Amino acid sequence: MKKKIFKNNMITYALIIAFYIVMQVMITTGSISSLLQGLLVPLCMYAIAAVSLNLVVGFSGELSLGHAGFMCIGAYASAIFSRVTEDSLPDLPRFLIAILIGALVAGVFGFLIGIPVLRLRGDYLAIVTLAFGEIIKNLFNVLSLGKDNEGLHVSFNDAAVMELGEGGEKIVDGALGITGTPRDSSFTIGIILLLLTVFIVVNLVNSRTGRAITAIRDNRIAAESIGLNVTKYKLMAFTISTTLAGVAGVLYAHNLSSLTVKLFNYNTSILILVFVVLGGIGNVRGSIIAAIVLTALPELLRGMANYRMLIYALLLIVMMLFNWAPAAIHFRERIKSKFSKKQEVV
Amino acid sequence: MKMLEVKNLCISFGGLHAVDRFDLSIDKGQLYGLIGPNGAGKTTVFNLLTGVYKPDEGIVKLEGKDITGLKTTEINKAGVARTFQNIRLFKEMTVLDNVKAALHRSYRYQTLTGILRLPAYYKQEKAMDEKALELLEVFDLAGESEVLAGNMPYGKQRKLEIVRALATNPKLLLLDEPAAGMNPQETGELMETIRFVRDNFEVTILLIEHDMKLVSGICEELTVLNFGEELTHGKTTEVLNNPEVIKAYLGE
Amino acid sequence: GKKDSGDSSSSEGSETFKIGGIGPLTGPAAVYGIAVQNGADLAVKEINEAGGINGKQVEFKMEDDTHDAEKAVNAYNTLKDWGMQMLMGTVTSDPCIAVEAEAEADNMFLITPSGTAVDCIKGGNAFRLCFSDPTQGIKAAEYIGEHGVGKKIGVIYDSSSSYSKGIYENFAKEADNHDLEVVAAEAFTADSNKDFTVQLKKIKDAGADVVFLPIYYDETALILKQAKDMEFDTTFFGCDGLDGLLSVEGFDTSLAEGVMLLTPFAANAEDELTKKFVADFDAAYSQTPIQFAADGYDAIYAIKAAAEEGGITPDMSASDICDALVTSMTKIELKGLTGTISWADDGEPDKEPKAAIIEGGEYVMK
Amino acid sequence: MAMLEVKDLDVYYGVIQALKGATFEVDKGEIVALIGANGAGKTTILHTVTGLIPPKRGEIIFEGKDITKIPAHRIVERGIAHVPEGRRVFADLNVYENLKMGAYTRKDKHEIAESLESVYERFPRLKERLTQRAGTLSGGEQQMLAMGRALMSKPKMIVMDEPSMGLSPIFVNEIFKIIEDVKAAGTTVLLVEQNAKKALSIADRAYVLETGSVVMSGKADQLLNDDGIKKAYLGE
Amino acid sequence: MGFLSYLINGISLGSVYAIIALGYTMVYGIAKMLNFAHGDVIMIGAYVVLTAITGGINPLVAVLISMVVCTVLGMTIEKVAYKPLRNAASPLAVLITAIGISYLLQNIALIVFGAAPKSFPDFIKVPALKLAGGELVISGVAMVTIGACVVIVVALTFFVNRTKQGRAMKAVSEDKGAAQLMGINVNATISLTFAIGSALAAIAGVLLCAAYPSVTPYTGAMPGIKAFTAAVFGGIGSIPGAMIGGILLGVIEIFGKAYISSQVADAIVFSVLIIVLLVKPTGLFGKNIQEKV
Ligand SMILES: Nc1ncnc2c1ncn2[C@@H]1O[C@H](COP(=O)(O)OP(=O)(O)OP(=O)(O)O)[C@@H](O)[C@H]1O
Ligand SMILES: Nc1ncnc2c1ncn2[C@@H]1O[C@H](COP(=O)(O)OP(=O)(O)OP(=O)(O)O)[C@@H](O)[C@H]1O
Ligand SMILES: [Mg+2]
Ligand SMILES: [Mg+2]
Repeated sequence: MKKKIFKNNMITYALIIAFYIVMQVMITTGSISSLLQGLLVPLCMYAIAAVSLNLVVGFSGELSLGHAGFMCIGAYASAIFSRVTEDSLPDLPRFLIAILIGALVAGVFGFLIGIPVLRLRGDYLAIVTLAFGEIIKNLFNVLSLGKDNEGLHVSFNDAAVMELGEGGEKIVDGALGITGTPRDSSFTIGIILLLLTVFIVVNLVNSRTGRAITAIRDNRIAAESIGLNVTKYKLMAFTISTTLAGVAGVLYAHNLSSLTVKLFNYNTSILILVFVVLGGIGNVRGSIIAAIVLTALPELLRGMANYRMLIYALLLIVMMLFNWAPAAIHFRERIKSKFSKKQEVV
Repeated sequence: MKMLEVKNLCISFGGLHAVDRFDLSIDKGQLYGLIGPNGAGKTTVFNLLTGVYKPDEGIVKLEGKDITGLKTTEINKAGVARTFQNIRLFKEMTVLDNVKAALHRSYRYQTLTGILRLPAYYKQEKAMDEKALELLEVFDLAGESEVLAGNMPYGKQRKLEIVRALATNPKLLLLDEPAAGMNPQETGELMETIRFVRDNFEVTILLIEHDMKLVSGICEELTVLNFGEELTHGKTTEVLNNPEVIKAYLGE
Repeated sequence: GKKDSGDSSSSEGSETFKIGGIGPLTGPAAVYGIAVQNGADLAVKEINEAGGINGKQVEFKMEDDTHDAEKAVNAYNTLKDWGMQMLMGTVTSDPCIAVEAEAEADNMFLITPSGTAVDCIKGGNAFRLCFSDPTQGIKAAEYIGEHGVGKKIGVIYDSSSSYSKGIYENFAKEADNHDLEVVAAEAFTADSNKDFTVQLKKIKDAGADVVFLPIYYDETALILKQAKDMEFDTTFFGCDGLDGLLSVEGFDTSLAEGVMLLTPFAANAEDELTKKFVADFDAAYSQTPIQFAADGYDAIYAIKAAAEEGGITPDMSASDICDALVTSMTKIELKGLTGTISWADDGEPDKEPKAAIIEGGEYVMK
Repeated sequence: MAMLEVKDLDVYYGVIQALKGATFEVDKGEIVALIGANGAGKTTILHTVTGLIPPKRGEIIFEGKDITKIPAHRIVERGIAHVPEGRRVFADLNVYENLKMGAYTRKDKHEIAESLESVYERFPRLKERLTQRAGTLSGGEQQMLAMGRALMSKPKMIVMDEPSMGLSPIFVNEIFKIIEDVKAAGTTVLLVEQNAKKALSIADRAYVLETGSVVMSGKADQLLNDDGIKKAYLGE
Repeated sequence: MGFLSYLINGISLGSVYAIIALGYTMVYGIAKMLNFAHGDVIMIGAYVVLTAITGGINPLVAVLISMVVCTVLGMTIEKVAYKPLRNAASPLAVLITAIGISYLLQNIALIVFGAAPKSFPDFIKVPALKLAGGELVISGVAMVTIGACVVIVVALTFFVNRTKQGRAMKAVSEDKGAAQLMGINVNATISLTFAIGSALAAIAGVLLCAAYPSVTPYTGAMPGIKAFTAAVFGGIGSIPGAMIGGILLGVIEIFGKAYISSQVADAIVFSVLIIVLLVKPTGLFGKNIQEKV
């Protein structure tokens, strides 16, 4: 079993690295389409988001519908930092610090919110996380932040009220969000962050802590009876997950020159959940593959014009049925066993 | 000093006095039985002892230390482990991992050590594997260490629960109907194993069981519960011949 | 036919201009993107029938961005792969800001038909067809002040929309200069854009004599209905987002009686250009065009005018085309559906807003 | 002709085969016991008979009619009740509601009331706890409820899966008496038990199951004295 | 007077949420699934009514047609997309499929009805009630909505608690296998639940669009989420809970806007929800069932 897990993880790393190498070769030889090239960073970001959510949904067994809220926090925190220090720090160190800040702030929020919220179960937890994501969205939506010679100014009302003095510049402008964030995200950094995320999640899961987390998921009362601290480990999983969600947010914020809260609504939280479930709950590699497939799919369907999202929806349903319906699973197993039997004969 | 001392334990649900003024006292190393008709409150006593329910009244002392009202987790840390009447395994985990989860507190390393795979991780994990297999071996489950716990037959699941409880290195082990769902032959084997555990793991055992062969075969002393109250207690043979016990519980 | 449009190895020796468009074709903002697409399609068809630009045919392809910045960049890249030489888009502001940054880096010519945020045309490659948020806010305040529409202003705006919030903020700033007092400014968000009774009541209680609505027409329709139900009789004043109000299917136009709006386009204007456009549009899509359709139409004609001024040819690279168009844009004057427009160096259009008042179920130009 | 004839059942869970050509029959008015080790397939047989699992192959004939393809809820209407393994009472409903649920297929209010009374008579504990949520009953109480609930459908035949599990000795005897009562009242019983000795002592006939197939059958008292059986299942 | 009129507006907005929430709760109660497509069935219901009315059909008949269409739609969705996943290894699988259905319905509507908003005619012709000399106005639609909500709650409560079908639903929601052993046709019962839920969705769609007369392919999405929130607020699975939850949500939304800030109204609503759930983890009417160990 151990060996199998190890092998499995190595395959995941190898696939990511192979993907990276293939893409890099295509980029250097110029044989990559603009679309694909533009998709590379978002793919990494969604994969990170999915893997991190899998820690909560798959391994900790809690349904969170507010993952996008934490990405939002990471994105805003890091983007504000980058905008403020744009002129005073060199690019790379600034971005590295931005990643840390995004992760940290999202993690701190995850921790604070997790304390009360993780007492709830199942669908109640889901709705509270969803609510939390919506609150974040609403608050950032009306947040204005500017800097002038006197320092930073914050307002949750109208930017009109915020009178900026000499050398004033708006950094966050309500619904318009943050524009002109330095575009520091790159495919290479994205891949490194994805590898790091996978590394953290799979190593965590296959450790003492991870065992405690999964045990609590499987049977909370039994877990308590063998002395596991339920709150501590749930909170730990949640906090690590939100921290990594923050990292995904940082990648997003530094990939486009427009950052608004619109992306970070419950639809995105749900979309990430779709990646996790479609890829197989608790299956890290599946999460990544599902994130890639479902992010790329609407782009590949562009040729279908008006029917694009319709077909996307249909494909999603069909994939779900194929992956999850017991009847489909039996069917697949039968085919598989027939196939392997034939091989034996040969 | 007594291993376990319970005084005047009470709990009621709504109007029902599920456990009423219950006393119990068990010496170190004893194999003690708790019997009584269905719904008498035996499982509830276990739940009170392990902090699943908080008693309305009463005191629970473990080796003289008051553990009344502590959380389940803390009570386990203090040295009480249990099995459940309706099996509660970590079904999606392997047999080995079920046991390793219970070794959690005995073999420590930091979360970060685990993520970074520092040498301490490998050392402790290896030690855990060895310890877990050793425990599984006692119950003849080592061969199935890689099976998902939920996929095992009923009888083996019961045994695995005992192993898991044992892995927390308890002073007091509470077994709730360990033989339920086992056939007579399996029950016979189980009796041997329970005795072996008591002798070799320096653990005191309190068990609930309806199988009189098992009870009379291994329990040294018994307490009989009836309608939440103690009916009688004493040496096994005496209790089992008590006419009141026969009337209320054994029949014939 | 042999109109092979999927081929990406286009520019060299190519016989057609490739204009890309980006906007929301699905999702809650789809109505705006589809309108722009329809308007632009119509313009392209006319141009091609009339012999094209500089004698070359035009291909136009619109990609969906679902009103999302990231998807908009994907759409932009898809269009680049297709061989786009000029971009008409994006339709909405936030995606436009993201796409503009890409386009600027590529030196791709960009004209947004309806992206109103200031930052939409940050780069030297970018132009705007519609009014910017500040312009609309300022012009609205000016108009209300100068024409004595009212003194005490109540505002209902969408705080989750940069368009709405942008206009409102600039309006509020400018109001002082015209002796107007904003007595109540009430927000709503895209997530709760059904019930406006509270906003209306607060404004009513504040004693406003004009309600300024820097929002779109679908919410306005609800506001008018609810105002009527609570018997709040006042002047409603809106911007270009209100165009389309009268053509909402099934809308009781009597509710809109007396509503004023500052818009460069009104579907029932009497000039020949508008009449023809509305008739053609109706024939093609069996709908009355909203202002977005006019924006899309004009944007294509702006490209045509600039292209002819700059004398570009389809075999030029996108970057060369951009250089040429950027110079020629400031030289042209477009007589479009949305007014007579010329462009400044910064990409902003110079045109006069028209004020209209709804009377008897019709826009009446003032 | 037998009341229930089961012929050549093959049942799979996914790719795992749980029954391999299981064949047996139950005559009207009999108690027939199925015994076998953990995982032999006893529960699977009962599930297949009452329609919860479709067999891959084989036939189930009840009162001369083929019920193999009939869905579970229709089989209840034909007169087979099932006391499932692990009780499966409706935890959120109270005791009374659970019992009423058992009479779901019946119409006559008066007769239902009669059945209720006779269940109360057999299980006085249930009568005391009519408004308690079934989920909070003790294990033994739940077993009584499951049994009472099955009787509420007034079945022609009742199949029971380990009804004595978790019951106190006095109550185990009680349960076996009740089973004999049920038989005496004219209901046929198919009984699965780990407590083979008790089961054989009240059964007319029995089948021994090993890894999904019947390996032995006969009169209950004969099996009770069979050396092989004694060693393997009676713990002697 | 302000307070009262806000309260009435809140209740009437809340009644719409409540009716949607009832559908959610019904389906949740049985299938234990969050039917994220529920809001979109509402949207379809609204379009059907609109099409029928503009086609000259009597509004009442139009509502009936819409209920039939939605019922069939709901049952079909259940059969095709949810039933195959009923025994899936994770309950989340069917949740995700519901999301797929939601996308599907939205995009079908987009293609069939177009993206442009359509206005609803004033077809509920109940005159407004004017109190306190016209200071306090209760619109006809609001009265109809509140009335409908009360009637539906009473009828559903009766149905679930007093009828055989209702009891069958409870049994199925707890243990499908055991329910079958009682002679309950599980498939039919689940189908019936979806039928009822979808018929309620049609009514909700009509009332939603009567109160807020505009429909687009995305009309159902946000009310769907709000109603889901309301259902949880009241204790998901509970019928009176859904009603109270819906109404409270409406009132809080309106009061939040009126007395705190219209800019952060959404945040206020959701904060109240979180606080309530922290105090009462299973919602206002949810049963806090302790697991028996
Ligand atoms: N959470 C609860 N709420 C209400 N009543 C309860 C609860 N837990 C237990 N009871 C009641 O308390 C009594 C004792 O239950 P308990 O489970 O302790 O019995 P037991 O002695 O273990 O019986 P058995 O041998 O049948 O398992 C029973 O009547 C049961 O119905
Ligand atoms: N849902 C399931 N999925 C896969 N395998 C199963 C399932 N249920 C039972 N099995 C397997 O089928 C076989 C027969 O199981 P069954 O439950 O019928 O045995 P049993 O004789 O009732 O045993 P017990 O005495 O433990 O109740 C066993 O090997 C079991 O592991
Ligand atoms: Mg018990
Ligand atoms: Mg069994």
